[in-house]
Amino acid sequence: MVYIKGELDLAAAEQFQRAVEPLANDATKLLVIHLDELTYIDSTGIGMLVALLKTRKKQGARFAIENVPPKVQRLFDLTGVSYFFSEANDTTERIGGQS
Amino acid sequence: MVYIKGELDLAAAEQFQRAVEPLANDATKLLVIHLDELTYIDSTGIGMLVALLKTRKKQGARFAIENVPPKVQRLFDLTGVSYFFSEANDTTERIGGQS
Amino acid sequence: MKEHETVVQLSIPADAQFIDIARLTLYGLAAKMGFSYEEIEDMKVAVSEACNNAVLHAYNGRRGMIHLRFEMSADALAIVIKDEGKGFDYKQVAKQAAPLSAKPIEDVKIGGLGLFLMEALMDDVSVTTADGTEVRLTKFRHRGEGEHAHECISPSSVQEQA
Amino acid sequence: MKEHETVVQLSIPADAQFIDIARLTLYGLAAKMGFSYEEIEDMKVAVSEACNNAVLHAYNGRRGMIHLRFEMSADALAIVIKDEGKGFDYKQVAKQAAPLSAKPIEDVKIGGLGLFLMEALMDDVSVTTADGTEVRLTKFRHRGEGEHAHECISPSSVQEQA
Ligand SMILES: Nc1ncnc2c1ncn2[C@@H]1O[C@H](COP(=O)(O)OP(=O)(O)O)[C@@H](O)[C@H]1O
Ligand SMILES: Nc1ncnc2c1ncn2[C@@H]1O[C@H](COP(=O)(O)OP(=O)(O)O)[C@@H](O)[C@H]1O
Repeated sequence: MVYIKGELDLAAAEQFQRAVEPLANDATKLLVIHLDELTYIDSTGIGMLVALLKTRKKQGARFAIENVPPKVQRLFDLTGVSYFFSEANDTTERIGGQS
Repeated sequence: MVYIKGELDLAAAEQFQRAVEPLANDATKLLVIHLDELTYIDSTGIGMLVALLKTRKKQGARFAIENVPPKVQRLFDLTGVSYFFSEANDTTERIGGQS
Repeated sequence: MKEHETVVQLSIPADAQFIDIARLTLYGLAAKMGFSYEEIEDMKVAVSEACNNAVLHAYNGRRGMIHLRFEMSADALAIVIKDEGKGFDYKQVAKQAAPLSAKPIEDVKIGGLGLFLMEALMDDVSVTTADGTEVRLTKFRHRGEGEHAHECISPSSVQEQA
Repeated sequence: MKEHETVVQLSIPADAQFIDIARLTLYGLAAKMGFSYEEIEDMKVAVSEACNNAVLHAYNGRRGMIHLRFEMSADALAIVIKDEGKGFDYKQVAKQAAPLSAKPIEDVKIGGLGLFLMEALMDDVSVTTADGTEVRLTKFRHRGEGEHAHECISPSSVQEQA
């Protein structure tokens, strides 16, 4: 489980990649990203989450995004990524991931 | 009793004067200024409080400043107004003001 | 500068570290003008997208600045985000500004969402690429009356209790 | 501009309503540089005092701007607050910059605390009145090492829990 706190923007990109990469590459474990405390996201952050999803999918590894604040959800909806994230969450649940 | 919330700066000066003037001129009542929720003050705000104190003193009216946050107290000390304010508070207590 | 317009300007290095400073200033001004929380959040993202682009695409890794100009009028806040970088073919790029479509995730290309989000989140977007890039983002105030930008808020409040 | 110096600039109308925008920007930059809460509060007051003076004394009621320049270096944050107003005799005024003395309250003159507070709250204050007024306020970083301004904070944090 990964909790993202604060702003997931261009300034935070490197730190995020560094923190998440080792977890992303471990296909044996379920990866859940919690967004409760995310105060800001833009296309940079959304791009990073989509990239993460692609990595996980390619490995056939489980991935879910949870506790999305309303203003973040709104941007997910606008940009069309909600579709992919909810699909990933469904799959993860189907194969028995628990948060 | 008057509670000052937010910033007591140049931008707030007019609003402060308008709100406090009628109370300042009523010498029969004790005037207590509560600063718990004051987030910012500078020389403008300090000047307004000193002016208020002078008005009250001239009328022989009771006046006290209470619940001063540490960072505000620091500015009161630096500028030398603490002396006048604590004197006013003492006088007010001596003549039996209750907060 | 138009009549009845109040202007604030901010220049920051074209470096990701400083984009949050642009957001802070935007927040302060938009709150002063009485925009809602949602409107302010929308503007924050749009302005950041324009800044992100200046950081990522304008200067090819060389040092440069981003100049922001906040134009406050009775009926709108316009934010102009300008760099002195290499510019780009806006007409061409604008055609591709769209959300991700529902295709298999493997085929989804990341990126290209910035201009789309600006369009989606602001009331008006215009881009000039004559001398670097200048993005102009406008949000109208949905209040009807033509009152002055200044009159609506004071940062402080005095509460009396008898 | 010196080497290893990062500069942010902000221009606001010389109007009391906008001084909080200067404080917001100052806060964002000083926090990024790792200054303590107390140091930031001190700088907020000092910068506001300089802005207050530009609003009150520089333009004689005419419209004008205040230009702020934030110079971030490894060892200090300097804030230059400039107006294009009428200037004043700094040497003369500086002599009178002092806290209120313990005389009867009836004799206390209100005012004249601005320059005193700037001196008291900053590590260095210099004033030039050649073409309007330019106040330069400096706060040193008490950290010893000469590390870069950027390295110390990232606004975001990622927390893992296995
Ligand atoms: N300020 C700019 N300077 C140079 N090129 C830019 C600028 N802004 C946008 N562009 C170009 O427009 C393209 C699309 O931008 P955008 O929609 O924000 O998506 P993204 O930045 O993710 O590629 C960029 O890839 C870039 O080539
Ligand atoms: N930016 C300025 N432009 C013109 N005069 C100024 C400026 N700053 C300060 N002064 C002059 O210096 C005096 C002292 O300033 P200060 O110590 O801040 O106290 P105050 O502003 O309360 O008078 C002011 O009264 C004014 O005459």
